[in-house]
Amino acid sequence: MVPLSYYLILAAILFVIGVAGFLFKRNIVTIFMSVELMLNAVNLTFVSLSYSLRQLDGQIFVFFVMVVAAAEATIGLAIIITVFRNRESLNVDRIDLMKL
Amino acid sequence: MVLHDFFFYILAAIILGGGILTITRRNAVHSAIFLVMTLIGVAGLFLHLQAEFLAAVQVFLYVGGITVLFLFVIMLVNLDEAAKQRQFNRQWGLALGCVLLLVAEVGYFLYQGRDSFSFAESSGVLLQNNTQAIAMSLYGDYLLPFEIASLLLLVAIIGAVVMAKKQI
Amino acid sequence: MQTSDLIRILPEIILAVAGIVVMLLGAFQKQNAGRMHPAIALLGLLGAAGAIAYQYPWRSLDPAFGGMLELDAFSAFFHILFFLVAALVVLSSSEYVAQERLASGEYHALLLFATMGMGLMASSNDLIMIFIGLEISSLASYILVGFRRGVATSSESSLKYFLLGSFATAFLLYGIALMFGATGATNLTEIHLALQAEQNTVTAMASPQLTPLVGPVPTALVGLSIALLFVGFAFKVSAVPFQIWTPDVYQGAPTPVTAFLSTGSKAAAFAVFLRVFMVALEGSAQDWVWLLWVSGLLSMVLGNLAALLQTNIKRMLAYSSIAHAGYILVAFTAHSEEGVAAVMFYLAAYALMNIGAFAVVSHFGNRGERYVEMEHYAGLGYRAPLLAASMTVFLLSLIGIPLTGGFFGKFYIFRAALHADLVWLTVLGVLNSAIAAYYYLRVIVFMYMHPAAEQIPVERVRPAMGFVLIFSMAATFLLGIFPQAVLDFASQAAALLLENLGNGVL
Amino acid sequence: MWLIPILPLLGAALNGLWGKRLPLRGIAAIAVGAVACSFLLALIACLSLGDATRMEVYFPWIAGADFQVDFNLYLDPLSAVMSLIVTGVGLLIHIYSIGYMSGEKGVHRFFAYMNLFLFFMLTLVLAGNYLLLLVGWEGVGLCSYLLIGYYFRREDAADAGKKAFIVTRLGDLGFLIGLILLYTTFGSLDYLVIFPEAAQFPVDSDGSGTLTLIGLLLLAGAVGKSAQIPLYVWLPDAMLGPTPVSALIHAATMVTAGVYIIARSSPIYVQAPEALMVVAVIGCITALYAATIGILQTDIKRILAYSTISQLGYMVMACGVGAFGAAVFHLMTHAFFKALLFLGAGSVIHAMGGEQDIRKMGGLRKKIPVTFWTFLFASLALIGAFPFAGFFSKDEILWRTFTSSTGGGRLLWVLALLTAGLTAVYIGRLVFLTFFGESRADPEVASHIHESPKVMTIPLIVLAVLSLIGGWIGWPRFLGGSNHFERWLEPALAAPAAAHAAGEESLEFLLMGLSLAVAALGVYIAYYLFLKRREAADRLAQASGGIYRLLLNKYYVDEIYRFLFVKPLVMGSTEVLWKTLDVGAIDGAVNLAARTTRSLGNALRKIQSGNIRSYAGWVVLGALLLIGFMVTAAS
Repeated sequence: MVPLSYYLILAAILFVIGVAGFLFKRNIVTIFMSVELMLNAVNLTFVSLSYSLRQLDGQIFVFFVMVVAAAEATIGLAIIITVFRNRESLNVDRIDLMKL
Repeated sequence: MVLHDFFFYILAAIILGGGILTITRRNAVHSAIFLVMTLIGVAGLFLHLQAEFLAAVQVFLYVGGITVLFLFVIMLVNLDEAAKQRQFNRQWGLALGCVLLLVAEVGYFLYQGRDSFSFAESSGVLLQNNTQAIAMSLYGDYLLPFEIASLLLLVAIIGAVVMAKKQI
Repeated sequence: MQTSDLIRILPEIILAVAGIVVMLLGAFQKQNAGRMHPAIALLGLLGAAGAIAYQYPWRSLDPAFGGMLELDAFSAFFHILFFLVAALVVLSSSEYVAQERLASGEYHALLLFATMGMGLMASSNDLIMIFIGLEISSLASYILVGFRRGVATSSESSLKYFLLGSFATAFLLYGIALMFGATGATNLTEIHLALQAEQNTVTAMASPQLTPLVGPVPTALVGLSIALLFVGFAFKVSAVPFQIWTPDVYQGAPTPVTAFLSTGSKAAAFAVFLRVFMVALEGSAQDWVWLLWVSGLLSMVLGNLAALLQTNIKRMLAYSSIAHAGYILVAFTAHSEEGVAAVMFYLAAYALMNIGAFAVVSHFGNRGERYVEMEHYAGLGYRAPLLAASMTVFLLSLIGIPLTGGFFGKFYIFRAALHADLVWLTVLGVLNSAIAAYYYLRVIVFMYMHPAAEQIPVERVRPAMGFVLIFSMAATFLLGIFPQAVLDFASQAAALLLENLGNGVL
Repeated sequence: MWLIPILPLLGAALNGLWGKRLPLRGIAAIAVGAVACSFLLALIACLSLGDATRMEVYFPWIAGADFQVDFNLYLDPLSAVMSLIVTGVGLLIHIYSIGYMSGEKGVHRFFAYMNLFLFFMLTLVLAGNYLLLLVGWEGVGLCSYLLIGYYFRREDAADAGKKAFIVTRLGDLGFLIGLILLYTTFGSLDYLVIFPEAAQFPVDSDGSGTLTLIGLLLLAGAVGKSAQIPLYVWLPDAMLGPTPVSALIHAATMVTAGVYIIARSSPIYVQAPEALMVVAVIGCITALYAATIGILQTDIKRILAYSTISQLGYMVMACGVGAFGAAVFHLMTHAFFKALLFLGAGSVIHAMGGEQDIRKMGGLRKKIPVTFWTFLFASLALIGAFPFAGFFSKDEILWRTFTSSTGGGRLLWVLALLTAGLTAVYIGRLVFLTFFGESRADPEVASHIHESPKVMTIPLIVLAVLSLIGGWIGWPRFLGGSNHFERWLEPALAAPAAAHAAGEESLEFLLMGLSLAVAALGVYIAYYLFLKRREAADRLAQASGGIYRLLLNKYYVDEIYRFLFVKPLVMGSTEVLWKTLDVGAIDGAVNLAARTTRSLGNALRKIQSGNIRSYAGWVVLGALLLIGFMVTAAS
């Protein structure tokens, strides 16, 4: 049997991949995908902990995380479209009208 | 048991491979495809952990819903320009350092806490009939968040309409 | 579920219904809809406030929905604060909405939903509800920030807020997941008990057929989880080092929305922050107190120093709001009953004066927010004496001059900090509030001591806006002269919040 | 009693809101009327006070279980004297302002601020607890800021206002922390609770206890408000405000708030001798230091400003040696003559059409006689000439310093005596250069010199009379008086136990003579250098015979003088004190602080690059730090 810590470490690595994607990517859409990776890592953590603790609460939480992820995706993509309309670019490095 | 472990490693490889490819591909469409790969891998692990309901939702909602949404947007906006550019920004070294440090720290904590976790021999009573149990729970203890979640979706709908519609 | 459960969330129900009505109104009635929206929103807020008041006294209410919600005096305090903030924002934005041709129905609906989410945050006693409430208010705020769709800065700040917000949410969620792993619970009270007993709830409740699976709470996981939760909440209250989004978002957002974010959202985030850390994680206070200490100090210093250099008023107020988050964290660091009360009082005082200040900025900004630079305020004291006078009052209160609410806010904060033996933090805090005086005064100097450089139109103040200004001014003075009632309320709420802990009562 | 502070507030509100539509006469009537009424009320209250003290509680302000503060006013001899000074001098200055400010724009604003200032000042003075005092304390600072910056079209005036506000706020920080400490120590901020309790405390002889700390923190506030070293820098700059403001706020009332707070807290200070020692030393050094700077200034108002700092130093020093009564006495006489000096200076400036440089004045004695005579009275009072008011108070301070049991009392006395001499020099120089000799003004200006209108001269005359007789109520015992004043004050002030050895009367007489002699010497030096020498120089131009010898003689004396007096003075005053300390060290420190802030802020702005990814990077970095901290905490 694979120990729980393997699952947790797998999730942690996935989370860090998500963070890395957020930091490295230039395209807003892929940046947002990185956030989805992070959320998936969280979900994986929840489910494996839920399994190990024999508690359903974790799975319920994952359900809500998914709902929120869907809602976030909707809104996020709408915002991205608006930005694109205003700026004609999805390069995140160009989105810096306000600074200092 | 060996088979069980074998599944885990296969799925882990899929998840990590998909994740890494998601963030390294230049083309956003490719990224989305690899994201799907990761998501399906995660769904597989859910199954593995006796969370059948979540596995199904993961496929429907994430793969079927969110990723398709991503693809829509990618098609909708012109990404040709973005594809040609360098994908990594200049401070990648610094960022990489941050990321590695994060790995180290999280890993350290998990290592510290490792003794507390071990899978006992599986199939506890609670996890039988997963979908039914979750349904009972959702409409029992978690009724309030479940209902409120509908408002969350409503907010998302209004928001998306406000932001994306051409004219209000 | 019982009727009493429904009554507990009656305020939220009323708000949700009002929100839906506001939104649907446009579908049935094309004319005059714009005028009806604020009225219905206000009615909804009033009704919700009434629903809170109806349940007085809040002391004896049981938890609702199986411990999911806790409508105690603490959450009642914040509910009332949110409703007040939302009502003032609705009133002060009526001009703005018309001027910028915003979609009035959706605007008000989202405001109401955001308020509802904040109300849920204040009263939820479970990480799931906290998460959902937080997300409702956040999602609504993301949209509200980008509500001026045609304006590049607005959509840009919306994008920044959204991306960084969901980034921080992921951290928060990871923290919640690990906390769940460590304690086996998401309910705050259960987490508290688990941490206190150093045993996770699964073990504690293990039924005979289940052999106890997991032993003591792994402290290392708790530590990591606390750090991650801290990231999530500190981001929402814009405390250093997670303040970085604040100036850009506050600057780009429509001014009334900025007012809403800097007061309502911040207060809601603090409410959750307090409840999670003071209720669930009280036991490991010796660890996180230092996080608060450092974060509070840095917030004050960074916020004030950066604000010194700003020329855009909205941006300056954004930096100042970081600094104010720092002051609040000082009281939080005391992690005592007095400290919690001080945080609550300060949030109330800050909300009133800041909304007032933003109302002036919003009114004076004119169409398209053209006049938001410091130099535009030159000579305002002579062209619009009342507007300038009210701005002066708000700024003086932000400085913390006696006879204004800001003074007592700071006074209570530093008192709480001193009682908790945080001498250095207090001294540094007081020093910071001295620095802060400088940039607020600069605005006053511009208003009264500079000749007007160019003719900038100052529109007549409409009744709704006038009411907001007068109300905030009166409330600011009231809190500065008779702070007792509000402070008593806050102290009772804080005592109630913490007293259950001592007894270990669920 | 509550009407005393409220009336000026009403006046301020009326003028502030509707003053724009009123004619000058109406504005003045409101402002002056309000102050006059409150003066009368204060007078009645004080007369009916007798030997008692009165605490009037109006309503609870903050009523917590463990913390209660009321809105209460406290009238005892100390606050009575203060409120009489504030309203009385305030009234005269208000009347004077009618003349001085006529023709300016926005007079209603000016009077509204002035009335508002009086409201806060009276709140400060009459407050029955430290919190209400703080309200007044902050309020007067704010009004002073508004009034200094009154001429907002002058960039430097606005800057000076800001400087004043910021610098005094530095001291206020200490004050605020002191208050919180007071509260945590005594559990209350009420005078009537704190003072009896403080008396129960053991005397803090080694300076390590809470009371010493409280004393030092309150002193920090006083140093800021009363412009003592090192926070005095704002006061000279504050002279850019209208002259009546300088007279009211920066000479007579607000700057004395620091002295007041020390005197008010005397029960705390007497239990903390170490804190008192610090008070005395700061006061003494300030007195001497400001006097040396005053000698070489050329702006008439700046001279007076340094003089004010110096005299405040005197008062603080008096407090420091435990002679609180003497300090308050000097505070009162100083309020009379310094207000008069400022108003006189204002009259001179008015006459000269705005000229403030004394090198361009001269010979004004004949042209503005009323101003001259009143100014002379005030100067004599400042020097401490018998029987002017300043004589009694200054002599009392010197005497108490001399006999003080505090270590180094003699040294303080020597320095104070030296200060007295320097005071005579600089004020003598001011008088001689301004009123005597030939006119050095531009002919065009000179032709317009005229006496000020009655509304301005009458307050001058009243103040001149007060400068003469104001000290007589403190007529010392050895001159046949009974020093009513200090005896009256006694119940309000604590005295250090057995602080003063009973001095012999003959010794006191001797010291008095000495101080008079020093003053006379100072005046003579001033006369010699700034009046006579100039005349000699003029004669040189006229007559050519025998000049050489005269010149040589002059030169010779000059050289000696230069060697003995001027050179050290010039060196000391200009090079070391003025340039190095004032401009170099203090302004430098301020500039350094500003620069550091600026560069720090710039660094912050670099962080705020506007780039989302770098923002996310900061978030991650923050998370790393947090987690890292928790790692170290866990292991």
